[in-house]
This record gives sequence, structure tokens and C-alpha cells, in this order.
Amino acid sequence: MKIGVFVCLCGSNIAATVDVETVAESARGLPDVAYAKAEMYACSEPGQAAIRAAIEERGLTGVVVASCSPRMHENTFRRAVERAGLNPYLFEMANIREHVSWVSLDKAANTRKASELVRAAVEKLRCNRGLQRSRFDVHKRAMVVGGGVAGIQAALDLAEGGLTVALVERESSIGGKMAKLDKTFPTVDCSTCILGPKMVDVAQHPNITLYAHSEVESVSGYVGNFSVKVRRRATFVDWTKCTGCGLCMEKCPSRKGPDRFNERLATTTAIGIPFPQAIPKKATIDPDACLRLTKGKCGVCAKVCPTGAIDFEMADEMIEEEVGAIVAATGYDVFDPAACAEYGAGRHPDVINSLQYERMLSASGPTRGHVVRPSDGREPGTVVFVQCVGSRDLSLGRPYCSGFCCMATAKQAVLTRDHVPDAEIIVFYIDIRAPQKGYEEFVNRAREEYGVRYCRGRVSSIYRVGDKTVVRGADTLLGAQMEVEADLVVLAVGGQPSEGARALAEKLRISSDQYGFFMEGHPKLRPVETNTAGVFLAGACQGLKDIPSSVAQGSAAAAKALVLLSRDKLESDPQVARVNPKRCIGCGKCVSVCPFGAIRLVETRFGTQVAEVVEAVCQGCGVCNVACMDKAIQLDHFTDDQILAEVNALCREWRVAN
Amino acid sequence: MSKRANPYLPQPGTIIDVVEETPAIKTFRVVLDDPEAMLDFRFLPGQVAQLSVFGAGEATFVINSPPTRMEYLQFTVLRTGEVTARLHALGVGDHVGVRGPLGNHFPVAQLRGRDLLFVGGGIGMAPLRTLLLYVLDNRADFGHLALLYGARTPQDFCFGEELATWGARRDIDVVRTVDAPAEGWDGRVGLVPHVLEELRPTAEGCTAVTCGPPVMIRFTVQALEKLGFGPERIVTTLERRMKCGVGLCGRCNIGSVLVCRDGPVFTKAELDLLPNDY
Amino acid sequence: MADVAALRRTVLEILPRVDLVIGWQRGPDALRAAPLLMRNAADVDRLIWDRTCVHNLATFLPREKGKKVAIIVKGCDSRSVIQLVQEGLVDREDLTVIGLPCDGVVSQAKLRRAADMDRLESAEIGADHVEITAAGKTLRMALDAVMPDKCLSCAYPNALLFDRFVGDPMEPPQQRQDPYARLDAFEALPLEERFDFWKREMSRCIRCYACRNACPLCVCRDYCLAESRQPHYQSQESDVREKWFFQLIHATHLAGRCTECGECERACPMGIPVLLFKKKLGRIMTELFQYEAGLDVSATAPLLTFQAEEENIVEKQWL
Amino acid sequence: MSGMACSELKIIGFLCNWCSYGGADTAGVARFRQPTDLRIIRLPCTGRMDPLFVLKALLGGADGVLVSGCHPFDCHYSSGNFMARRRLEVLARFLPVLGIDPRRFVYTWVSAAEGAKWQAVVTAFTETIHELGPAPRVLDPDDAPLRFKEGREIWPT
Amino acid sequence: MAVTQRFFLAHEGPGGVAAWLSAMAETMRVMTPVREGISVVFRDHSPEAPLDFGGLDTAGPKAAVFPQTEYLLRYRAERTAPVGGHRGVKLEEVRPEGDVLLFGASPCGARGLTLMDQVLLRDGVEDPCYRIWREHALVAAIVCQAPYSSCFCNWVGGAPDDARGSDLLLAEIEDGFVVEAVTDKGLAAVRERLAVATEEQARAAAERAEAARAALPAPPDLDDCPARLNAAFDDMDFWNEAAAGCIHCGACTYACPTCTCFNITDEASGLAGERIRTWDSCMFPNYTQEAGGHNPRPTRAHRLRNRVLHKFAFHPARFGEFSCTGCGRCIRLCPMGLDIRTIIRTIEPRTATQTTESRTGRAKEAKHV
Repeated sequence: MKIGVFVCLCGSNIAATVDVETVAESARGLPDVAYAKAEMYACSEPGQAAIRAAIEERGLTGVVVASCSPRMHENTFRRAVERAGLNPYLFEMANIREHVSWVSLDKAANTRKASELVRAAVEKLRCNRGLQRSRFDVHKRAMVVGGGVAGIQAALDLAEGGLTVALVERESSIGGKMAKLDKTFPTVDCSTCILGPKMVDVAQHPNITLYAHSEVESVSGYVGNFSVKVRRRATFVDWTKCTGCGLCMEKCPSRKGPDRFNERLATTTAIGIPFPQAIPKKATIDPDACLRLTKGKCGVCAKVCPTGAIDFEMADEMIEEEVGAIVAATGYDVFDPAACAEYGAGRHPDVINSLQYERMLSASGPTRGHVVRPSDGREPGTVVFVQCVGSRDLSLGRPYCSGFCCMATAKQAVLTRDHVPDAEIIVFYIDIRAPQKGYEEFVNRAREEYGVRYCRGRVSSIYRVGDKTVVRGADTLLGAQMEVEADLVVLAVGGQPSEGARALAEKLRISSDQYGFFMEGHPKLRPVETNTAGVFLAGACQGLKDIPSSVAQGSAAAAKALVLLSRDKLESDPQVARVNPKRCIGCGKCVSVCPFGAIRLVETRFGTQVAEVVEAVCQGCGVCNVACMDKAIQLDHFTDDQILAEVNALCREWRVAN
Repeated sequence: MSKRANPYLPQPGTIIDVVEETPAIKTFRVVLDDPEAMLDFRFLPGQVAQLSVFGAGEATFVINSPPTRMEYLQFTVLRTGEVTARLHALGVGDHVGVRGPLGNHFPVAQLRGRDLLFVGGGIGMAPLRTLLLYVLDNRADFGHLALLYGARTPQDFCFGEELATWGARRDIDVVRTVDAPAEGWDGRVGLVPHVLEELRPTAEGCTAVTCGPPVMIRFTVQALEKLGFGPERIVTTLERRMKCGVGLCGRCNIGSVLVCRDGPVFTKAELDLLPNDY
Repeated sequence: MADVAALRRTVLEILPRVDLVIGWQRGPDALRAAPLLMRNAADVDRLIWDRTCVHNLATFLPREKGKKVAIIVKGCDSRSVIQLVQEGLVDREDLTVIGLPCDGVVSQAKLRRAADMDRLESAEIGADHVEITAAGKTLRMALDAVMPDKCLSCAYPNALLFDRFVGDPMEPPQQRQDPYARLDAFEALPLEERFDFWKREMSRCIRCYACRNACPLCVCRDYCLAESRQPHYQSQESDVREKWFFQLIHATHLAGRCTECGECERACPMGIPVLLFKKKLGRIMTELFQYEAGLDVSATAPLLTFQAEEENIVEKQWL
Repeated sequence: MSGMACSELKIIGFLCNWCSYGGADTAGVARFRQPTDLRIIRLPCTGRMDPLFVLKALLGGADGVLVSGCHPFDCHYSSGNFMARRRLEVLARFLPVLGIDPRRFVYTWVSAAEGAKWQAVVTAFTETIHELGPAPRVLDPDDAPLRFKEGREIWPT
Repeated sequence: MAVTQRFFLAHEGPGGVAAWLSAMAETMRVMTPVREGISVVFRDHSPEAPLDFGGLDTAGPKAAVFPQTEYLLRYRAERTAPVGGHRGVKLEEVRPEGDVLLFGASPCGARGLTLMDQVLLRDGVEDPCYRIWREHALVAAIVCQAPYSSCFCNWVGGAPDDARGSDLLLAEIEDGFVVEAVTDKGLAAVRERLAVATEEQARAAAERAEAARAALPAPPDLDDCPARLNAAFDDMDFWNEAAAGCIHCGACTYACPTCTCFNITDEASGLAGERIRTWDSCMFPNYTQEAGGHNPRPTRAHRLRNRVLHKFAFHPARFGEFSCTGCGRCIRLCPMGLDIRTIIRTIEPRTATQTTESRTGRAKEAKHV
């Protein structure tokens, strides 16, 4: 190797406290160094030109620049040496500004330190190898997992962006939580009215394939080339024939199945369409409730169906999708307040959760929009809202704030006033979190214009006395114990990752936080990316958020996926792990430690197993390199030899020339 | 202190030319820095030398320039390990060490007057080149010449230009073969031993000299015997077994024979006397 | 301990179904055994089972990978087998494990300190004693005095993984020594003495790699970092630094995997107590992760996983 | 820079590219003065940090080794620092059995924003190393006498 | 070199061991066996440390004249001129320096040196460092008094009082050692310094040596051993079985007083570096590894076969004697309990049908109650 060393003065930034000439001179005593020179501004155009000229004229095969932080200019110099025909990875930097000249005024010590850093850089460079980026094809198709508002937004944006999209929804209709809401805050406009058209767009968009009543079974492959198996759960209704007329629902004799769409406030038929605006508007049979499927009797729906769509023999179907990017938008589940025994949810009929209340408020809900006590169907006189149920509660392992409940409660309190003008409305709260546009004003309106009484304090217990539900708590502002005889208690429940989120995370090889929310690539800078290239996050699956944030993130995730798939070929970063199959003993430790699932074991022609890195997936962290005992797997550009060369250069007694 | 020659001491040399033969093979031309040492450097075809890359170590290579052309010493190097990788990174003007000549040589005296069949595979062409050039430089002393040279793909042939020159000569038959059909290749296809059997060279009056990977040698020798080449008439070289090169380190033994001292060139007849340990 | 006749019968039963059975045979003297690879019935006659069967035969398993192998194991040895299976280094389907109960073997190192073992004439091993005649002198010693430390603190006298168990399982014997007694004694020395101790001990090392090759979990073999040039972790020079560094490679590669079987130290021809390194790591694994290697084939080794909140790690705080 | 009586000692720092290396840059940009003993090696992630590098350095002549990476949950590669924490904690506890003062090795977390913390870490660690003085050398140039007292044998078992 | 003069070295007092060693230490490095743990190793003599001649030096005296690491050359690259360009390489031969007295070696260890000489000091090419070490080393061996169970020096032409390879041969009697000056170098070291032994002392020494010789069991006839080994070369069943317990470590070869195989590698540091010669072992897979990937001895059976045949067939074919001194170190130190005596005694050519039979049963059972 013929190495050129360029020591930057950086004006006086370096030269003031480092003797750059001495550093250059010491470099001339280093192995393979054929040329060493000080440069006024190495990164400037003349500086870069000098480097390029030296490469060309002197036949340099490697370059070290001692200047600022590589985080600043590594790419600059890599491009410069590349322009002179050198592989950009035959370049190293020694940081003698941020780590040397700027942190000490001791010129002698700085000069020595700079010389040693140059020595380490040269020694590393001697172990470098030119690396090539590899290019690979991509599938110009995306998958969105979860058809709530975030997933819908992502799917629509992706489809509008020109990609084809597969949208996978677990329920028989898209819409998610938002479809269950009556109104949205802070505008109090109709949830279905704003979501419905989007749902229709999904159904009608030529670029979108909708898989409702389906789940992701498995995911293999890597960015640009995912292969996803989708399980279409049996609906027992041939959707190609079903027109959504609803005749089957009318005739179905089984009417005691839980109505999941209405949050079990009511029961429903075994066959049916969950709600009038459902997309797709197709019937599904609940096999647990259907008399034919459970007891072998009945079959009324098959008789009445005008298109003969009923198929009791239907089985789950597997569909293989090839996609280039995946957006996870699996949303959240509401917290089950039964875990808080002191609130009596599930035991006292007039204690319901906020989503149930939302269904009660809805004109299409089980009470057709009438606010009633579930125990006797009478209109309540006193309605109590309890906030932070299942949120900010360390004892439940939920220290986080769910974010949307304060506003939802305010909205529901306001709506309660509209439905029951005389009601006494009390909200127990700990803090009010209303930071977004128009939120704080909305809460104030609830208090001031709608006469909602906000009591600051935690509810200690809720119990039943006669036909009343007593809420006991403390008003910490007044410093007094409070007991309220309520007719209806609404628990403002928080959220948690949706059921199956962890399993999906494993399939997607993305990580989850301690609660099960998906981890973003970086909390600030990569909020919709994950550490698995090609997998993006939208909505509450990443962390609880309200509708506008979910929609924004859906669009953001779509934009990221569009950027990714806008290219015909993807380039992989060549700083990836590489396996020497001769050394590999196939123990798979690398596979188990890789955070990205980038390594797999493959069989050799001798029948043994060796590890193989999927370059496109590897992010280059090097965790595998350490786990590998015989060092068969090496992270390119940070190989053991390269790091050891630096260690040796800095530690061992140095035998200089002459 | 007794003044005896230090058998470990290389002579400093400088690379004067590098030829990229294939993606994995380079040829290095080296002259010793001491002009007198260069003049004193006497060897015969088949002898080897240890090339040093200081800091990486030494490795054994056949000197594949013939002793009849002493402008430089030529070594052809397949990149396999640390030393060869470091060698490949060197260029014109870089310094190496040369320790040699070492070992015995092809039995040129016995070959005189005979027909010669060269059978080479891959990097194994290098030792054959030395002998072939030596023979061509003393063309009148030898009978008919034939060369069968096999490589994995058309890109893996070394000495491209020379091959063309030899191919154009009337006094030598050159056949090249690759392991598998390849685009743009109109030469022979097939493994060396198979092609050899197809060619059916005459054993009468002929000595075969073969070199290549161990598996190829094994089957080539079998094919040659089938064709009627007697064990005395099959010559090969085992220089890949050599370690220290001077008979001291002990690691190249085959039975009581040390390849570096008693070889590396052996006839099949000589090998037949040794245990099957190579 | 199980009787050898029963063991031989079991081996004879299994032998037709496997390529080989690994056991022990008599070695160069009456108190030394040697491994025995049995391929046919005649070989089984040479099989022994007594307190000289010190070798952890699991070390041969990775070498015989791909064959159908049966192996005879003591409780401690079985932990190495478990670890190998856990790491996928041997295929459980190819393996037949013959488990034994064992309440202790004899230590050559301890015998050597007590008697002139190089001039051993005869030996008799009783229920609680060993009687040795060497260099014309007869010496009777308590068995405990010549057992390896690991036997004196044995918690697993019965094979933990087996397809066949020969003999009756034993209750764990009374712990006669703390498993970390020797480590404690060593760590009671001042730091600089410990450092110098290793300098002296490692200076005796001849880099023969018996420690490595006897280790059932050293599976890199031909590609060990000790001799590797790429990567070049260490030089071939035989100075203390290189020898010591090799021990550290060995030890760190065993962190969370080592079952403390002691083969490394037993194999060392120069009597260097290299097991101390592994004992230390073993104790760290217990302290930090409540983990003991070689107990559960489905466990994940602690250094191959993590917890976001580590219970036992207190990170450095800066003022 | 109090307590820096003796001249420079050899301290090697292994820093992850994304957080701590950036933190050290931030400290530099802010001109936070630091002792000059530390030499930094850049790694992509502390997950790349092989405990053997530390041992290589400590046996090879370093007087102290500092590893710094992203705070828990902030790893660019999501879990490299978690893996590193286990490996390095084990190493830290292992050093005493070698007779190496465990204070000579520290691992910690510094984010790219924490220039001031970086300054504090470097200063405090360098002070510690200076208090400890030069590390004992494996290869003594003058074959210094062993401080191991004969008779305190640790026997093979 | 027929020198038969005998001297007396007392245990204590003037003219005693301590005084003589101190005198010798004035002009040379003195190494004596020291017991460390369960090993006996040669260390620089320190007057305070107790001498220990009770045990066989664990790894033999080989390292004193054939160090595990020998620096063959140093090289150094020249500095780049400010304008750049190519640099030359300066080579410097390294030669060992200084005399050394190896006191208290075993005769079997010392005899190994003569067998090493055959390999390393052969005509034409010789190892320059080894030559210097040999010329500068003074070997004082002590006659064995009572053989080990692993000893078999009399199988291979040795004896407890074998003088070959020693410069001085010491035989311990009641109050000291009778010192036989085997070489001129040995004679020079004692002539001026020690008293001549009395006839009575000499006779006592001879009697002890005779007793030691008698204590060794009668040797088997190994005359046809090379032939038998050569004939069994291709009997892989035999070698597989013989190597069954082998873990291919280097304990046997590194402790062997006759093994001399070595490796040569470069170790660089910056612009300078060394070419070193380090011990290699034929039991290691890398020993015969070829750069192209082929390994002619892929299994431990192949490698064990070479080790045994080298000592008992190949070396004798070249040099007329076994490359083994019967010291038994390989047996003592083998972590797996392998015994080379079993192989050389039992091996015989087999036909294919015989290959499955056991041939190594030996009645050595301890009584296990």
C-alpha cells in the first residue's frame, strides 16, 4: 500500500494548538506512508484537489486525512478520493480538531496525541480493503398491516404515490378505533363522516388490495424484497358473491353472540356486517356463535342468501405477497379496567369504559345514541368520568400517559351535556394534558360553557349502593374527601399495544419497548422508521397518539416507503458483516444476537451449516462479530484486524524508523 | 561465532514488474538489489524460492522464469492466504525478500532428447512454464512438445500472451481446456484428466510433466499410466508441501523424505516408494 | 457408583444402533484412564468405570459430528453435553447419552502432591480411601483428600441429560468445600500479587493448547484465534503476554458457556491453574444473571441476550 | 486538571459512532478543556466492542480503557449497547482475578448532546488513572522481581 | 572426546553445589530446576531458592538450546523522505548471545540434544541459532536413581546414566555428586574448581547407576519396529483406534526432548518487525496445511501416525537410531492418558479381516473395591 497523509491546519483551528508539520513528519516514519503533507484547509476545493493530485501523481493507494471529526467530513473526503479513482473505503480520518486541538491548549501534548491518532489511522488503513456497494432489485409494492386511520392514510398515500398496496386488516372491516367513535375532539365533528369517505377510497382505489379478516402469518426476506404470508381467516361467506344486503342478519336465529364492534354493550347475530359503513361491506359468520358451525343445525342464512354466498366448508386461505416495504399500523387496544378491582368495572353494570360510552353516544350504536344506565335503561342524572384509568399507574406497570384520554373525556362530557342537558357531570382527573392546537381551549369550554365539574383527585373506590354507583375520591385542590352518587361512571381507559403486537414484531424483526409498543429507529430523528430497513411505523402501535398524529404518521410512513421504493434498485451499505464460510462452525450465535435478523444459517454442499449475511438487511452494528468465537464473521471496515491495528498502534511500544 | 551461511536469511529484492494474470493471480518480476547476488543466482527449472513480505512472512514459489533468461526472477502468485494477499498489494518498486534457489529441479539432463508432454492445471502452470521456456530456449535438444493446460474458466488462464505465442508455433501443440462451457469459449471443455484421455498422446519416447491441484495430479497420473506412461516417465512437483525450504523445520516430510531437501520434483516411480502421505 | 458390568451390558445393547460409543479404558498406570472409542463388542471388554474416569468425554462430540454417537457421562460431563446441544454444536438426534451417577473421581494433581505418582506400583481405591504404593512406600489417604475440588462441591452427581441411566441416581453428596474456595483464597491476595502470580504461572506455559483441546466447548479447532493470522489477535511469540492473552481468549469465549468441568486445568502439562479464570467468570454469571451453564438445553446463554433493565448491573455514575 | 502530577498515561477510548463519538465532538466544538491522555478509537456501536480489545489494550501497555456508547434505549442499532453492557460488565468484574485494578476499565453512556458530560467523564477517568499510576507491565524490560510470595501456592485441582 | 576423569561436588560447603554454581554464575547464566506447583522447570538460578532434583524436569531441557521462540531476523523499513517514494528494507540477523549452564537436567533430556543435532546441525545446512546455543550451553545432567513407571530409556538404547548429550554427568551419592566430565567443555568447568573424586566415591556412584539400570524392566525387542510400523502405514483402522483418545494438543511434542519441528512467522510492529521461529507440533492440523487448502494429514490419526513413525521409522531410516530417548514425558503429560509404548510394542501388519480386533489389552487394572 502507498499511503498519503494529509494533515489539515484548518486555518488556525488545528494549527494554533497542534504542530502540524511535526505530525506530518512523524507520519513519514509510518509503515506504507509514501507521502505526508500539511494542508491549510483539506476540505476546501484546493485542499481536495491537492489530495486528488497526490493520488494520481504519486500512485497513492490509500489516504489518511487528519483534520476534523469524520462525522463532519468523512463523506466529503470519501467522495474526493473516489473522484481520483480510489475506493472510498481506502480512506481513514484522524480527528485532530474536535478531539485534540479544541480540547487542550498544550501544544506539545496535542502534537503527540495528533501524531498517535494519525499512526492509528494509518495502521487501520493498512488493513482496509476496498468495499463495493451491491445493488439489488425491489418490489414496487407495499404492505400496510392494520386498517385503522393510520393504516388507511398510509395505504391511500402509497397508492396515490403510484405503488400498489396490500392492506391487511384483522377485523372484517377497516376503520379501526376511529370507526367506533361518535365524534372527534376538539372539533366535535362526526367521526364516521370524516373517516367513511377515506374507507370508501380504500375500497375503490385500483392500487389497493384489501385483505380484511386476515392476519400476517410470516415474513421473510429483507428490504425491497419481503415475502409475506397472509392468512385470510375463513369468513364462511364467499365475498365475491356477497352483496352486503344484510338479509342473512335479519334471519339469523343466533342473536346472543357478543357484539365486538359495540364493545360488548350488546349482542349480535352470528352472521353479519359489523356496522353499516363497513368496508368491505361483506358478511362474516362468527364460528363460535353460529348454530350450524357449532351444533350442525340451522343453515338459515344459506337458505335466504340471494347470491348463494354462504359456504360452511370454507377454510383459512394463505396468500403470498411480495412487497418492498411494510408499514405496521396495528394500533392499540383499550385497557381492560377489570384489572382495577376498586373501580368495579365488569361488576357494576353502570360502570363502563370510555369506548363503550362512545358507542352509546353513537346514533348507530346499541342505544341509538341515547345515554342510559345499562342497569335499567334510564337516563342518568349524574355522570362521573374517571381519568387516567390504566395510565400513569406504576402499580399496573403502565407509567405512561395515554395521551388522548383527557381530550376524549372532555369531548364526552360535552356530548353528555348535549344528550342529557340536566345531568350533573363530574370529571375526576390528575392532570389535564391538552397541548395541541385548540385542545386547551376545548377543555376550558367544557368547564365553562358546558358546566362540567372538574375535580382534581384520584378516585379511590367505586361501589354500589342500591341502584346508585358511589364514587369515592379526594379533591386534592379542596383537600376534601368526596363521595358522589352517580348514575353512570365512565372510566377513561388508556391504551396498550394491540393483542398480537409482540408476535408481529417478531415476524417483522422489529423491536418493541418494554410495554410492547414498536420501537422507532430513533426517537427524534427516525420516528417512523424502524431498525429493520423497509419496515415503517404509523399510528398508535409506535406509542399512543390521537387521530391527527396518527394520520400524520401514516402519511410520514407512506412518504418514507415511497422514497425507498422510488428507486429501481437499492444499494446496500458495504459496511456490513461478512462470513468466512471456511471458519464458520455454524453455531448460529450471530443469528441469535443480530438485532435485524440479517443472518441466517444455510446448508453447505457438505451438509454442514454456515452463517450467511443478507447484505441488504445488515445495518453494520457488529454485534455478531463479537459473538462469533472464531471470528468467522467480520464487520467490514471495522474488522478485528482493523480495530486491533488501532489498539496496537496506540498501545504497544512503537519502533520508529532509524 | 562460527561463520556459516544463514539459511533463513533472504536477499533483498525489488519488484520491477507486476502482471495481472487473472483476478486471483499476479505475476511478479523481481531483481535482487545486490547485482552480484543476481549474477550468482544459479538455478535449474523446477527450483523454488521463498518470497518474503516483511511483516507478513514467507511463502514458497517456483521460479517460473527460466534460468536462460536472467533479467529478473519471476514468480506467479495465487492469492490464498496472508502472505499472498500482501504480495498482491505490492507494486513496482516495492521491496521483498528472496531466499533461494531451494530444492531440486526437473531432471533436464534425463529429459534431453525425449518428447515432452506438459499437463498443467490452474496455478500449476507456473512450474511448467519455467521448464517449457527452458526447453524452447534449448529447442534442438528436445523432441516433440505438447502442452495441455486446464483452468476453471477462460478467465483463469495465466500467461495469456505467451500461450498465444506458443499456440502459434509449429513445434509445440497447445491444448487448453476449461472445466465447464463458457460464453465465448471455443476451446475444449472438460477436466484435465478426461481431456488427456481423449487426446491420447503417445507415451512412446515421451515424458509427462504435470503440475496442478492435488486432485488433478492424482487423476492425471492415473490417466497417464493408462496411456502407457511408465512411472519413471511421469514427473511432478510437490512444492506446495514445502515450509522452511531448507530441510530444518521438519514439516514437509513424506516418510523419511523431506520434500524441500529431496524434492520438490519427483517422478511417479520415486513417489511410489514413499508412504501415501501427500 | 454403578457397576461396570451393567454399563457394559448397556453399551452392548446400544452399540448396534450407533457408529461408536465413547467411554474410558485403563491408561498408562493404575490410576490413569484413557478415552475409549468402542466400535464393536470386543472393544467393550476394555471399558472401565471407576474413580479414575476423569476425562470429560464430551470433548470428542464435536469432533465426531455427523456420526451416530453414544457417550458415557458423569453428572458434570453431562452439563457439557447439554451446553453443546444448546448451542447446536451437536445434534441431539445423533446422540445417545448413557448417564451415570458419580460421587467423585480422583485428581492426578492432588495425587501427585501427596505421593510419588511417577513411581506408582499399585493402587487400591476404597469407599472412602485410596491406598497407594509408590517408590516402595504405601500411603493411605482419605478419598476426599485426593478428589478434585469440583467433586468436593458437586451439586450434580447424576447425569442431567441421558437416554439411558445406568445405576441408581444418587443424592447430591454433602458439599465438603465451597465451590469457590480456591478462588476466594486467590482473590484474598493483593492485586499486584495476583498479577505477578499469573506472570510466573504463564511463563511456564508451553503453548501446547492442551487446555483448549481438552475443553469440550472449544469448538473453533483449526481456526482458533491463537494461531490465526487473519484476524491476527496475537503473535506466535512465546512471551508471557501472548500466553496469558490466549488464556483470556479462552476464558472470555467461555463466559456463560463454561460448566467448570476443569478439563483445561487437568490437561495442562505444566500445572497452571487456568480454571481460576473460568471459576471467576462462572461466579460473575451467577451474580449477574443467576445463570449456570449446562443445565438446560433450551436456555439462552446470558451473553447472547439482554434485558433493557438489568437487575444486577449498577452502571457507573459520574458526578 | 487537578492531581495530574505525573506525565501522560496511555488511555484508550472506544466510542460508538452515533452517540459518544458525537458527544466527544460536541465537547470539542464547545471547547471544553480535557486532559490529553485519551486516544479515541471509533466503533460503529458498542455492540462491536469485543472485551478482548480491552484485554489486548491492558496487556499491551494501556493504563486505562474507557468504553462509551449510547444511553440505553438510544442505540442506533436498537440493542447493541444492551449487548455491550452485559459483555462489559462481565469484563469489569473479571479484571481483578487477573490482578488488574478494575478501576482501569470503565464503560459508560454519553449521548451526542452531552458534551459537558463527556468532559466530566474524560476528566474524572483520567484523574483516576493518574491516581492509580502506570499499570503493571506484563513484559518488564528489566525483569522486575515478582511480587508473588512463594508458599502462597494456588494448586491445580 | 574420551575424558574419564571424575570429580566430586559436595552437597554443602566449599566445593559444594552452591559455591560451584555461584562461581559459574560469574561467567554465565545458570539455570537450575525449580519446583513450581506440580511442575519442575528450569529457572535462572537464585542462591536463595531451594534446588530440587527430585523430579524429572517437566518439559525437558530442550528450551535452553532451542527456545520456543527464536528471533531469526529483524527488519526495519527506511523512512519516507518528505517528497515520498519507495523505501528500502534493512535486514539484521539476530544471534543468541551468552553462555548458559543447565544444571540438573535428566540424562534422557540431555541425550535428546544429540538427536536434535542430527536434524538441526546436519551437513550443509544448519540452524545458526541452534549452533550457537549448543556451543554456548553447558549441560550438567544428573544420573537417575529410580526410574519412573513411564520410563523406557532402555528400550531405545538409553540408560539412567547415559552420558550422551551431557557435558557433565553427575551421579548423586551420600554427601554429594560424583561428576563425570563428558566433554572438554565440561572438563574445563570443573577441573580447576572441584576436587577429584575418590575411587570409593566413584565406585558408589557406579553402583547406584547400576542399581538404577537394574530397576528398569527388561526392554522388548524393537529391532523390527520400523518395519512393522512401515507395514502398518495404511492401516487406518489401527491409527484411528490408536488416536481415539488423542485431542491433538502439543503436550507430547513440546515436552519431547527430540522434537524440533518449528514454524516461521513474521511479527510486525510499525516499521520494524521480526521473523521468528517458534515450535510447531505435528499433532496440530496447521502443521501440514497447504496454502491451497489441501491438508495431507487431515485427522488426528494421520498426525499421530506421523509422530510415531517419525520417531521409530523415518528418523531411524536417515540417522540409524530412534528419535526417542524413552524419557516418557509424552506419557506422563498426555492429558488423555495415551501411551506410545503400547503402539510401538503392539503394532504389527494386519490383514483387512483382522482390523476390528483389539490388540491393546494390558493387565493394568487397579483393584477397585
